[in-house]
Amino acid sequence: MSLQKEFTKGFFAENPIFRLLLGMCPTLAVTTAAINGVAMGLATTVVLVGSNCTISLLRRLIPPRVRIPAFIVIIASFVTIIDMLMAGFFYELHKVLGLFIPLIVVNCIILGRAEAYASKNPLLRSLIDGLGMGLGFTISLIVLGSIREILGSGTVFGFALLGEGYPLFIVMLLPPGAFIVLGLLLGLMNRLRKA
Amino acid sequence: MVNPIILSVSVLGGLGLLAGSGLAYASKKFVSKIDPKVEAILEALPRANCGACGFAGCSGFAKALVEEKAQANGCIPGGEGVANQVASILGVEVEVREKRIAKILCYHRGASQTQFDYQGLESCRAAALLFGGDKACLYSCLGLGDCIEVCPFGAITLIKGRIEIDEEKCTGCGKCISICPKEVIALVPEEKKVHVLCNSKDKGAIVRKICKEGCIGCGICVKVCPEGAITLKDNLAYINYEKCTECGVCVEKCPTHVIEMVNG
Amino acid sequence: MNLYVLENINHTNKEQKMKIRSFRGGVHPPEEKITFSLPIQEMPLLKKVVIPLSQHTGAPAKPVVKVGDRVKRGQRIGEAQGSVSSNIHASISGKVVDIADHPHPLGPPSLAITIESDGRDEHHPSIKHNNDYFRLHPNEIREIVKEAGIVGLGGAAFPTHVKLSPPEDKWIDTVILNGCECEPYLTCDHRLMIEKTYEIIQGLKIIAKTLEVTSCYIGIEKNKRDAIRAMREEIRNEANMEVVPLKTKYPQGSERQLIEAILNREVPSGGLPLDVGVIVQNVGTALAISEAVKKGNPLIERVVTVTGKGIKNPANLRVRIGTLFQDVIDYCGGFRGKPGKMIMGGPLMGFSQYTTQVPVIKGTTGILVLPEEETEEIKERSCIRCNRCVDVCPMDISPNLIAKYASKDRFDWAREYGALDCMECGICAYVCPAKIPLVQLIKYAKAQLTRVTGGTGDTGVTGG
Amino acid sequence: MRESSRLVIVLTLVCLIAALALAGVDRLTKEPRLEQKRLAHLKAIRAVLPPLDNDLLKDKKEIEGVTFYLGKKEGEITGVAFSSKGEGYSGFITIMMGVRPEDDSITGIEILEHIETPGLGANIEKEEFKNQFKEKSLANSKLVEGRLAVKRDRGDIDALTGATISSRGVTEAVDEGLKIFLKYKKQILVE
Amino acid sequence: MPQRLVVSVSPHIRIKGNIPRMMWDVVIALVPATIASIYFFGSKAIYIILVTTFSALITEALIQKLCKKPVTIFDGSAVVTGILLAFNLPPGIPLWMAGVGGAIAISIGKQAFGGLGHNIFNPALVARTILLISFPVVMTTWSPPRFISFDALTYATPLTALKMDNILTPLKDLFIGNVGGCIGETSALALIIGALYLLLRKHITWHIPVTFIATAGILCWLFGGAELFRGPFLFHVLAGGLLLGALFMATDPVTSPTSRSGRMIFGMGCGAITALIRLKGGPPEGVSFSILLMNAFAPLIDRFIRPRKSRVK
Amino acid sequence: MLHLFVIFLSAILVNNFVLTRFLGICPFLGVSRRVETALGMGMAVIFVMTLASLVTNLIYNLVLVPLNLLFLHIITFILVIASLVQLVEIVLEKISPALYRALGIYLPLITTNCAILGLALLNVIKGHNAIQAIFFGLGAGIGFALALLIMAGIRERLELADVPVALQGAAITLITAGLLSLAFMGFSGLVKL
Ligand SMILES: Cc1cc2nc3c(=O)[nH]c(=O)nc-3n(C[C@H](O)[C@H](O)[C@H](O)COP(=O)(O)O)c2cc1C
Ligand SMILES: Cc1cc2nc3c(=O)[nH]c(=O)nc-3n(C[C@H](O)[C@H](O)[C@H](O)COP(=O)(O)O)c2cc1C
Ligand SMILES: Cc1cc2nc3c(=O)[nH]c(=O)nc-3n(C[C@H](O)[C@H](O)[C@H](O)COP(=O)(O)O)c2cc1C
Ligand SMILES: Cc1cc2nc3c(=O)[nH]c(=O)nc-3n(C[C@H](O)[C@H](O)[C@H](O)CO)c2cc1C
Ligand code: SF4
Ligand code: SF4
Ligand code: SF4
Ligand code: SF4
Ligand code: FES
Repeated sequence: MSLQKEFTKGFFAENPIFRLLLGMCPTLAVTTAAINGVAMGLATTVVLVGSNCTISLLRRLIPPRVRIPAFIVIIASFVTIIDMLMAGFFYELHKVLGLFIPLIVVNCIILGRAEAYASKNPLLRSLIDGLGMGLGFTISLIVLGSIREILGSGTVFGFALLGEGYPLFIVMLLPPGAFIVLGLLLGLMNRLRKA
Repeated sequence: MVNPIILSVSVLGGLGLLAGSGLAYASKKFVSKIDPKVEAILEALPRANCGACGFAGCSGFAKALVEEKAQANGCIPGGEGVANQVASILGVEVEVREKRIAKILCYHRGASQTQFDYQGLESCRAAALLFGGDKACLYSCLGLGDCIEVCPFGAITLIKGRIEIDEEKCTGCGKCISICPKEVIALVPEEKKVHVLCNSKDKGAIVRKICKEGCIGCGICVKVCPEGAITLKDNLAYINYEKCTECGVCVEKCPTHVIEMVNG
Repeated sequence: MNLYVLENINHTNKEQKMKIRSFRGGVHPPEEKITFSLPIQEMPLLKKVVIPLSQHTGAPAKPVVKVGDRVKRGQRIGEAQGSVSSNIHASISGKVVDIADHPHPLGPPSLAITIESDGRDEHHPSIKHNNDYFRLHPNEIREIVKEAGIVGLGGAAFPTHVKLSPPEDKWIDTVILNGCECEPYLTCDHRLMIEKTYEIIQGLKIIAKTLEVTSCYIGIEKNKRDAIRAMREEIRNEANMEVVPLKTKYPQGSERQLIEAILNREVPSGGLPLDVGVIVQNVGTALAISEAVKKGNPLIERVVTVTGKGIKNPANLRVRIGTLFQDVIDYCGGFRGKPGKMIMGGPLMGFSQYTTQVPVIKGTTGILVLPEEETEEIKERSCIRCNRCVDVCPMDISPNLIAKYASKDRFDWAREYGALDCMECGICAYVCPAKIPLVQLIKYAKAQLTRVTGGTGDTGVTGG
Repeated sequence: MRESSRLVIVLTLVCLIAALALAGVDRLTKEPRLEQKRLAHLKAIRAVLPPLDNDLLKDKKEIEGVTFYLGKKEGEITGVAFSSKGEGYSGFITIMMGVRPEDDSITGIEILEHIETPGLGANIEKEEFKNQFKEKSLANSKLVEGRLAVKRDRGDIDALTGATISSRGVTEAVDEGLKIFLKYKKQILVE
Repeated sequence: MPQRLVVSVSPHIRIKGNIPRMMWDVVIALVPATIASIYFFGSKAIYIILVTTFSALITEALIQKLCKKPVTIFDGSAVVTGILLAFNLPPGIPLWMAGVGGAIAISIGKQAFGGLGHNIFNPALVARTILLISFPVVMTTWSPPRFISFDALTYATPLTALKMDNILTPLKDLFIGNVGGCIGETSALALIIGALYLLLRKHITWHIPVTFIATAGILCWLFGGAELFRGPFLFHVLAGGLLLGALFMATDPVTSPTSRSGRMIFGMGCGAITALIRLKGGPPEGVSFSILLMNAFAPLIDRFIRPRKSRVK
Repeated sequence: MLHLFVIFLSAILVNNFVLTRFLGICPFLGVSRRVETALGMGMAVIFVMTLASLVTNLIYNLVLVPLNLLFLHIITFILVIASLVQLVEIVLEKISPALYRALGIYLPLITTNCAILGLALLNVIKGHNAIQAIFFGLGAGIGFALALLIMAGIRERLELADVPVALQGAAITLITAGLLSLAFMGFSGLVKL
């Protein structure tokens, strides 16, 4: 696979959310607004790239039997770092994303990529893979966040899009809306892929 | 207060030490129990234990794979790479041999007259339970398309009321053959062009009455075939594909035109 | 019809006093017994009969005559093969003209012997009255029943001698005569019970003696008041016999339901009546046994109800086995209007036929012709889970789910929900408002299941 | 044995490195994190108090578990800020409120924490809703059984449509707060 | 061959009833309540019913076209859904919102699952609940029925009046329907007449309505008062959507369990959750939520409570 | 006592982990295909969640807080949970092979799942003590198991439904989860935390 393909595969062909159905919890939980999607996506991307690179570098040193614990420690370290940085410099966002920043540790995308990819591929490829997957994840979060934000609050990235008096579908901001919109989006993707 | 760096290093180091030795102990203790194949597959899997495969974690999936209860591409995070690895571990080596494709041995997929109005399920297997189906010819394709549903490659379609198999798409997996209640589908070598497209083992007189395109077992083809590739059994002509040279004489001579030359 | 209804009303009061027993589930479709008051007529001798070699549950008989042979009425022309099988006899005297595949009412064409009548109807010398029949040893009776080719006349045509020879380890204590005739339209058993009461009870006594049982019941639906009366009259001196009036409800005549209604015993799933110590025989079968044991007559004729709106002159006919449906229908004045469906048996369990060239066989209880307007295809819709099918199913299974699983080729699930317990009585499909062909789907599932256990194909179900 | 010890060593090493890195980052970000927290808190306090010129972190008093922040302008106490709680629709609503000691009236409220339904109860964060409490005091409001109340309960607080319960919660918090303030007023104001 | 005959598997006779007939029977059963709603809420009620019904029908037709399925809008099921949805809407709802409701009911509630017979949740209630949490203000603003001398613009339903303001509405008004509420739920009398018709036609059985109403009523009687056994039993039975829900919506065969005992469990579950929400929960009314919740349990109930012979591993 | 009950009930109904908090969605989607599997997984989750809630809470309050090592909480929690699950697996296999066969196979799935780490973190956020942590863990586990079981029941039925092709699989599962969560909103405001 060419490097470029490696990079873009996460956008559509192997999109972690729409195709692989991974990392659903943050996807559903934080996408009440598009900006949250950006933040969550980027945070995940940083962790993904960091852990992918580290693991790729260390891949020959770590014996198979302790692979998983070692990977988890590495990932958890990156997550803690991100968590602390965000708390220090992006306080508001950190408050909104709350619980879900630490939970990046258990996001299946990260451990999945670490195991399936980074532990078997050289540094550059692993980096690109992490970046591509992370951005694919981010894009999906933004799409979902925008839809929910428009319908639920009438804004995108905080900018009022629909005029005053436009009826807001509050359900979109609530858990049922998250599930239903994601479900319908998945259906749409399936249909597009067929067509 | 102790320096937090030293403290954290020692706490985490201790944890690592503990976990490491625990694992070392466990791996010694339990290593022999695991099926080496399961072990190997487990190595290939992402071990994210995400449950996306529908099994209880990666080891559950690995076990299921070895017991042939799961598909090699079942691991979603692993994607194609893992699927290929798993497949190679499982050793599903595809035998290389001449490609064969499925062919419906019934000229017009039901040229036979029907003898009653069937009401009921649109399924050949269900319809065949009633007097063998509505066709006067007991050997005819019923045209209700169970084979269409079962073909994993979408190779079979209903075109103008006739069942057609797309030779390009057919992989010769044989699923349609095992599902067809009338046993009217057969695997034939892909490159062979001449086929007897009839399945009727009825006597010629009966065939003549009920179907315009049926093999009447007259034996002319047997006589004219220069290679002696055709034999007659149960009032039906069979071509020996090893001997057939596709000269086309039989196609010309068959009085009911039931021998077909593809693209010819 | 009117008369019949009147009679019903007259007796309602007395009825209330009797304990009416029944089973769970079931329905009461319109009875349509238009021939209930018509005495049994004898069909005149015909030129030709076609006698299939497979008329019973089990292996087909082996022909023992050749084309060209002359045969006499009652002569054995097919020999039972294997333990569950039955002899076949010529039903007229004449010449064997053909032994070949012929349309069969229950499936694809199969081997049948065609006899052309010589018009004399001579009986075979083996047919002899036995005045001493009451001294016969049970085993001798079994031999006679077997020799006479008697099979159950209630519809399933199970060889009777097999039923009369229970395994050593089974203890049979009860015989039930089945006079329910719960299917709409059919009246042949009803007429027999009125016209041949004595012989039927004789047959019952023979069965009881053969099996050495002491208690006998005759189960009759309470809509056949005259039959109940006649039977009661006949057995008034018999201490161990009882006529049990039963609720008029389909499928009261099914043996499991009959046993549940009369004895409150439940035949286990997959088990047989003899597992609970019971043998059930149709009244016609009892008559046939009596005929065979007393008079030496093999089973070569039976009573057939020819009925339905598509028949000119409905009738109860005594018909020789092998008579073509065409001849029976012609005798009844032919079709009225354009026929839509011709059914062998009743409307709920009968088999629709595609040709009038099929012969009457031992299991032919009736020939029902429905006019075209009653056979229009009804549009099928989705199941709305109304549960009516489950409520009526006497076997307590879930027809709707079995059907759904069958339609998705998930046959092992169909089995889990009871597919193999289904007796195909048909009332689930009868009541279904969505008009789902439940019975066809269940039959289909059963066929696939038996095929699967035979070792072919997968069930289409994945693990996980 | 070599294999086993390698396991232990590698895992321990990874943990050690991780611990080192984390401790480092912790040290680096500790200040900013605390700062942010403080800032957020201060922002809320500032919002509910009239303009001030003192250091809030110094001028605070803790009485029976409640922290009172004293807002001063030119040495004069112009407002006291403290947090209070009321029961909303899904849980407790924590507010920060400012009271002017002169007339015991409210200088402003901010919602600190709540888990009300977005689009419904969460509208208590809207300015229109919060602003109606300004200048209110137990003395100048219509009290029902001695308490502040929403209009539906015959009081004079405008409830959010469709979120009476959340509005009641905030009202309750404000009422409680005012009473706490009155209770400790003397202690708070003595220097 | 002289005649061409039809061959099919037994049985060869079928009962007369069919699904469209059943659905139209439900529509007939809803007529009394429709009349009551028009009587009490005026022409607005007609408009709402028409809008939801047509929007349901159009959505159904569109989706079936899109999925290349046969269009079956005349089987009456979408009409039932439309009318029942309308019955669950307040009289003051803007018509466009009612239309959106009809579309949601059919698209998300029904066709997404495969159409008639395949849906897990009651489509009308799916729509009503989505509208409720999307537009809570509109959906809980009640205009009074016409025959009440009350000049306030907003008016409480009997249940909100009880929960928020502790006022008990007279039983007579509740029974006739002269109270505020969703347009179809107020008249107990009309609903009961319709339900009797359905019972008579054997489209519903007593199991769900009786267990539902009894459980909810008894629990409210037990715990709904100042002390035990002091709750207003009849009030709780007649108020709010309990009768509409228990008689017409919980009985939807598609979304309720099939066995009799399963249905009784279903009814009791609905009743218990309704009482829980009414007495302790946030929303003033719990019927819709309770039915939706029990809809979710229906497959499990069906799986574990089967007719005797069907056994599942 | 009442407060404990409120914590417990809230975790099951009002703030159901899966349906309102969005925790553990991956196994929720993955293991809800068959009722039996869901049941086994549910039981395992209840057990492990209760245990993990307690243990992480103890470690946090007795080790991390006194040592002022709060920044290590994520890494500690995940390691503790992983080891705990392994330990449970080994112990279970020793003392009750039957139980092990019924529940043990689901244990690996639990290790890396949002729900369990989320539980530990929520304990920290809410400042639960050990007893509260037990009730919270138990409630969360039961809530998870409940959602899983309901979903499995529905999905078994959906296998027989004519779901439009595009929506088949995860899409309809998510929509169903949405409607389920809609129904659970009826419990909102039931208890207050
Ligand atoms: C394989 C098989 C074996 C049977 N064996 C006996 C038997 O030993 N004794 C008996 O009384 N009936 C036996 N039966 C007959 C059944 O009890 C029953 O009468 C027959 O299946 C027809 O019943 P039906 O007309 O209710 O369908 C047997 C049936 C089958 C299919
Ligand atoms: C649904 C159903 C209905 C039946 N109805 C009758 C009936 O009305 N009369 C009858 O004699 N047998 C009926 N049978 C057949 C009986 O179950 C049983 O096989 C028969 O009475 C056995 O007697 P036989 O072997 O003498 O025929 C019915 C079977 C089924 C499955
Ligand atoms: C899902 C749901 C969420 C709700 N959330 C809130 C809320 O956060 N705050 C609130 O006051 N009312 C909320 N409610 C509404 C209450 O149930 C209640 O109807 C309302 O507070 C009554 O106020 P009203 O009289 O102003 O309409 C919610 C209702 C539902 C169904
Ligand atoms: C007795 C009965 C009650 C019904 N109740 C409802 C209902 O509450 N909501 C609804 O959308 N459809 C209802 N229907 C119509 C139909 O079953 C519904 O559209 C299906 O749920 C759609 O698959 C009902 C039908 C019947 C026969
Ligand atoms: S399954 Fe057989 S009979 Fe049916 S359509 Fe295919 S080839 Fe014809
Ligand atoms: S089922 Fe297999 S053999 Fe048959 S047509 Fe399809 S690919 Fe070919
Ligand atoms: S499932 Fe079988 S036994 Fe039950 S009612 Fe239907 S046909 Fe009769
Ligand atoms: S009777 Fe028909 S519609 Fe009703 S549950 Fe049975 S199969 Fe479904
Ligand atoms: S992201 Fe939460 S369980 Fe997978």
